[in-house]
Amino acid sequence: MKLTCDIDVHHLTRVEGHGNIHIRIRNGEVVKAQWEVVETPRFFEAMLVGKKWENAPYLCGRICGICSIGHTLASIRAVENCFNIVPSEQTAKLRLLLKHMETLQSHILHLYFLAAPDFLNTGSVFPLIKSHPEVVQRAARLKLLANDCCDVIGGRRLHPTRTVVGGFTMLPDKYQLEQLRQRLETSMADLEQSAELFASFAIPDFSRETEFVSLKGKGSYPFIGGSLVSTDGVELPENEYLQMTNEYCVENSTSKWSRLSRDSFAVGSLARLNNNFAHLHPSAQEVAKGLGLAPVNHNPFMNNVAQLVECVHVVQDAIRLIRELTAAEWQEVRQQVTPQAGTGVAAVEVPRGILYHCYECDQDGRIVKADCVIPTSQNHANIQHDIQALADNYAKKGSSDKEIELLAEMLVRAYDPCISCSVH
Amino acid sequence: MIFKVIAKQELAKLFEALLANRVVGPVRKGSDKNGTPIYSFEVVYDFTQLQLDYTSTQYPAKRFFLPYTETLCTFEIAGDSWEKKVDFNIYQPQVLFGLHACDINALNKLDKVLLESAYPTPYYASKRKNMFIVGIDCEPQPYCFCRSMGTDTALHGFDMFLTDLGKKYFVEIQSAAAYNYLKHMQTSDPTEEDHLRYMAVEEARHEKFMAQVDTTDLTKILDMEFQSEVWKHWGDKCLSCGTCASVCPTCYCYGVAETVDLDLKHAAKMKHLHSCNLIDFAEVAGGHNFRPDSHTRLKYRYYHKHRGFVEAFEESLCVGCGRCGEACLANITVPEVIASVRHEEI
Amino acid sequence: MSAELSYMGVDLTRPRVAFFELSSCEGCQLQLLNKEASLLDFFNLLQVVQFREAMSEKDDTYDVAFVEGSVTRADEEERLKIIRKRAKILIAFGSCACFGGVNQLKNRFADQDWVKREVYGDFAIDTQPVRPLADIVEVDVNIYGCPVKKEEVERIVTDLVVGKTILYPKYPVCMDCKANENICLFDLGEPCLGPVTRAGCDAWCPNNRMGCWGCRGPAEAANVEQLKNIMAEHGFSSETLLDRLECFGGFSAFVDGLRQPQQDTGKQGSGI
Amino acid sequence: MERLEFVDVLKEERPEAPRHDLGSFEYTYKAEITNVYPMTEQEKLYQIQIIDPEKRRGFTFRPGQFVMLEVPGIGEAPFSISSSPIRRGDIELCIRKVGNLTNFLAKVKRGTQVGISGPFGTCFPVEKMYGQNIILIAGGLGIAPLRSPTMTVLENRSRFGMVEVIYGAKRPSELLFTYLYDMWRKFDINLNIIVEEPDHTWDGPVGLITEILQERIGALRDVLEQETYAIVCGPPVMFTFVCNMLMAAGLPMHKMFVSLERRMHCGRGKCCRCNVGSTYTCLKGPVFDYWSVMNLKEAI
Ligand SMILES: Cc1cc2nc3c(=O)[nH]c(=O)nc-3n(C[C@H](O)[C@H](O)[C@H](O)COP(=O)(O)OP(=O)(O)OC[C@H]3O[C@@H](n4cnc5c(N)ncnc54)[C@H](O)[C@@H]3O)c2cc1C
Ligand code: SF4
Ligand code: SF4
Ligand code: SF4
Repeated sequence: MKLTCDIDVHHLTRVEGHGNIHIRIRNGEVVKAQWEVVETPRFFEAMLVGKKWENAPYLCGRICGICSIGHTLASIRAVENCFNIVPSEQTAKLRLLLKHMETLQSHILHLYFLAAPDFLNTGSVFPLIKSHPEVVQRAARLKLLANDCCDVIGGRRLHPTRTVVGGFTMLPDKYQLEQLRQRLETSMADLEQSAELFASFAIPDFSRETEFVSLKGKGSYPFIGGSLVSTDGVELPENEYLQMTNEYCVENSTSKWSRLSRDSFAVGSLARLNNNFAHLHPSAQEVAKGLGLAPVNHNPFMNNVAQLVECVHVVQDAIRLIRELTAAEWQEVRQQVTPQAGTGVAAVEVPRGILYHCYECDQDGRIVKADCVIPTSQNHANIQHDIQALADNYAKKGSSDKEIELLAEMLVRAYDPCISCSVH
Repeated sequence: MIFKVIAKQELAKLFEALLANRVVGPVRKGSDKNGTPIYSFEVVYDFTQLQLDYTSTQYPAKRFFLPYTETLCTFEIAGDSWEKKVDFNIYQPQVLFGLHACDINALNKLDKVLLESAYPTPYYASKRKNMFIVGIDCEPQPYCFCRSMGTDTALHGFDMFLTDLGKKYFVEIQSAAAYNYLKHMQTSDPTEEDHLRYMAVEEARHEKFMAQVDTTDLTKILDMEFQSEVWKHWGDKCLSCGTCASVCPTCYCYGVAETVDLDLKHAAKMKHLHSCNLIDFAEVAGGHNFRPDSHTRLKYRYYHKHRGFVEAFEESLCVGCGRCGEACLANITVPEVIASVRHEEI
Repeated sequence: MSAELSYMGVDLTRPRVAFFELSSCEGCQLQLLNKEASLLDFFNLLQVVQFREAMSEKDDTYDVAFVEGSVTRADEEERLKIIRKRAKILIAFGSCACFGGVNQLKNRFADQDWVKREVYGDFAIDTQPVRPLADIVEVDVNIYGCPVKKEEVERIVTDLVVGKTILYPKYPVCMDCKANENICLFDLGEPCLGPVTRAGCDAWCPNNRMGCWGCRGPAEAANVEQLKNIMAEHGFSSETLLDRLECFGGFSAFVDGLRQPQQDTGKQGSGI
Repeated sequence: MERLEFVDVLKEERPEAPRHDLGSFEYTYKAEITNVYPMTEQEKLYQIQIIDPEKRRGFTFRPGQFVMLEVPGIGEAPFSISSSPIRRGDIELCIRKVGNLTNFLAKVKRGTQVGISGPFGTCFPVEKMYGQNIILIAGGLGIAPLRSPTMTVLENRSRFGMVEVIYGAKRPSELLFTYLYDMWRKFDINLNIIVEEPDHTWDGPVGLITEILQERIGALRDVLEQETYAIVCGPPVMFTFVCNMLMAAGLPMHKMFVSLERRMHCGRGKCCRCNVGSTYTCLKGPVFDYWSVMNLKEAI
């Protein structure tokens, strides 16, 4: 039993963006456990007002450097939904492939560069270059592969250049796609070794009953569009996202927070997996089982494992997509766009969870109102409640300040928060 | 000079025979917003890819003999000493299949500076001397003024030149290597009728030239009009973007940049084709710029091509292909600029 | 990591480097971890002492500070001033730092309160008009781009370590674009800022058939006046031109004239 | 299918063989910096020796010519040879630090290897001047290209009439080759040195170079029209003033020689960087007679 504890983490490291953690324990009671988001807002939603539709994907990709592809695709989908444009099958496949590769690169970056140092007792990946060179090389290899795929399909790994409303500006070279497929196939060995590495990590034993929100898969593991679902039984169509997110402002956070059936809910890999386990590729399911992950899992630290499972899934699915794309003749690369007045909503599963973009346009396609709801902002409340429970739990166990501090940091990192994105 | 005629379908056989080497030729790269085809010189593997009736390519075949960027040498650094390695980046002969007369003449002009003057450059020589050129006659486009520049026919600088006589090609052979390849095709000696047909085809082609440049006394007129206001007029439009030089088959100016590798153990010297229209082209150490205004730079490009080069080599450094005018977003074209300097109505 | 470096017999010090981010998407920092093949050599040239996004250790003595992002709040201004004091060389890293980046688009609204309300309603939020670093402190080196190009970062870092003059192309993107033998986007019916934007990105966007948006700011002799004519001639509205010119803040000196004739587009009392 | 014959251009027999060997284009001489003497805050004198003894002996140049000096990975730039042609492949360069390459050079130690190519360009036609009076005028760093013809003149002192050296600098601390003045004076020459901003160490003339020139022209007026040559090196403003004064005093334009400086990336008439109008400074220059300079557009 721990009686007092003072933890103040200023600008938590190895996460995207700026957040602080404060924990105060007095007489064994957690009197304060706070997740503070201090990131500066950039006002993207206001910036878009008055801008023509073609600006939206270009600007919105810049909400976040890590998931710029996800934002771009969500933005494109919102505009297309507003103008009643249905992407061709080819476009849809290419977008999904691009999406998968972003998922892969983001998950690998998080797992190896941001999360793994905690489990290997270092402060960063840099010492690992010397102590665990094979680990770093494997991470670099996987990341490079994912990035190369993004370059080939989206033109650029970050802030993509080929993705536009109506399709693409230009198609990838089939020969290059084929080469990537071969590399993807050989990368399975690296992923298996990654699974072994994570199996060797001691995942903290902590769980808290949580509501998980994600897209609902229809025949396949969901990534782009579809209906919204929660483990508490809520199910809504894509365009009623507002009822799913219920954003509100809180003190000590420049990001908005969300709630649904309870005080908080979680989105992200674990949420997707909890809701759609059956749709995972069989080899991904196997990896999940091997790592002791089965739905519905309530341990937030298992989000790391869920990410790894998703890596296997996206690699397998990317191989399928490339096979299909290279077997078919290339079709028209880009559809004609005719603006019309209306509102378009897009829900897209980005690495950190479900992302919504919603634009209202006038008849010239000029944006009148814009709304973006970011996965991390939906997670903030849940992070807050998790920290509270975690502090309580480990205080009762009598853990030291240092231990609690590290666990709290690891907990926040497990969500792989994208803070600047959540504030946008 | 040896002339032959071949049936059209024989050409594929020549192509096949040449394929043992790297073959570069005109292919269709895409189309513009109006659906007009855009052609480009690319490495080709299949005769059907070749578009021998192409109008003109947006870019000359320059990258195959004067690459936009080229490594001049690399260094291996060891302490305060080093080893230099030079590689001319050519290991096999290249075939340029389907060059128009202007582009062949462009090579001839480049030869004068890069091959025949003091300090011939081996980077160019290695490519130029390993080139087999099959020329082909062209269909004059509205922007072509090669006839004014005297470059509408190629007198030398190729191995073989084809003229379309309808069902046959009239073939001019200028090298032993080309003669050697004749055995792969069925050829015959031209008849008197073929000669007449050839002359008729050429005459019909000459009729089609529309754009013109009056080069009479041009070197002197350029000198006289050095301070002319028209330069400012064009200078105001000029974007100083270097596009004209980039698409020009005869522009060869360059800049050199040396780089050190991240490992600090290797270094390289790179050459990048530049353009005299670029803002810092005439900047010297210490920051002084001899041509700070866009009009002085634009003027310099014309002086170099139409005056300085003529003084040095008795001919202009422009083959009248019209590419620069077509590519220039500001619509600055050679015929118009020269006409304005001559105080002609345009 | 501490063995010193040398080049051509000249002893060099491995600079102590810190990375910071103000208001940004952190994409430029992410670029640092890209180009995996040369990652080890890159980090061997430097001694990273602070890199919050990638490492937990933190040391406040550094020679070179890479600062990403623009300044949008008083605390960022203070942080920046402290960084300036500590660093011998301050690098504005990416277009947000160099020009304000996309963030500065909110500055275009006359009514900044409307901007706050549009996003946060009545919730009190602290923010200022967006400023590039150079508005607040002296900047020694600019690395342009949204995102920055890793190849260029590598070159600049090597030049810095070796003691070479850091040079940027002064000419526009068209040069890079032509060297890649692209079909000009104007021929394809797309607008492009290539003719006025500083080269050095290897025509990243035009290579992918996306017109340039000017993320690297103006080339040294940018003839924006002529570009206006060209855009009009190709049927693009001045709104399209404005969208691109004002996107990253690099062309702020050129956009004023274009904004006037525009209609009041922002609703709820926002004026442009 | 049939392969074309591959031509190795370096080995190819060329009956039309141009004046220079293709192979020498990018194969610079490896040379060693054998000594570095700091002369002022800005300038150092570098003694550079071509390493291969044979090539060193074969390296001949004439006063006024320049070499391209390369430090791998850093840069390559033209520098006038400051030493006497007698010393062949063992040359001296006086280099001011102004930028990338020159700043790096300021840091290198003796023993460092550099690349040298050349010599390039035209020279001061010293032999043509035999039997005549000679005025050598330098402003600032202009003394670097002027030192070589000066040494040649002194080495052949008996072949010339009157020899007049006029050298101006901004401050006494910026004067170059100060250790040589006494030695030069022993050769029966008139050495005039003037500074604009004197300090306590200075007891010589004060003012602009044109002022001392005006004085000397008075003394020389009689010979200027007939038996005199001038070599003028320095920044363009300076040599324009100086040449115009000499011209006014009767010295014909074709008897004055100046050296022009442009950016050069090749030194071999290929990169076009150094063009004045459309004349290559590296081939037709850097030494021009004043008549030619007047006829070059935008030379100054
Ligand atoms: C025939 C001749 C003889 C010479 N003799 C001598 C001599 O005896 N002694 C001597 O000290 N000097 C001499 N010079 C001058 C010498 O060549 C220059 O000082 C030298 O080139 C400087 O090189 P750097 O790399 O140090 O400077 P740089 O860094 O090349 O130049 C400094 C300045 O030039 C500009 N600049 C440089 N590179 C670029 C670029 N890529 N784009 C745009 N601007 C750029 C910048 O404004 C910079 O501040 C001679 C020049 C010539 C032509
Ligand atoms: S200057 Fe223009 S017309 Fe002349 S050769 Fe060059 S591109 Fe062709
Ligand atoms: S696409 Fe853009 S950058 Fe390329 S040439 Fe055209 S205008 Fe210039
Ligand atoms: S093309 Fe333009 S927008 Fe694209 S990276 Fe280059 S400068 Fe930036």
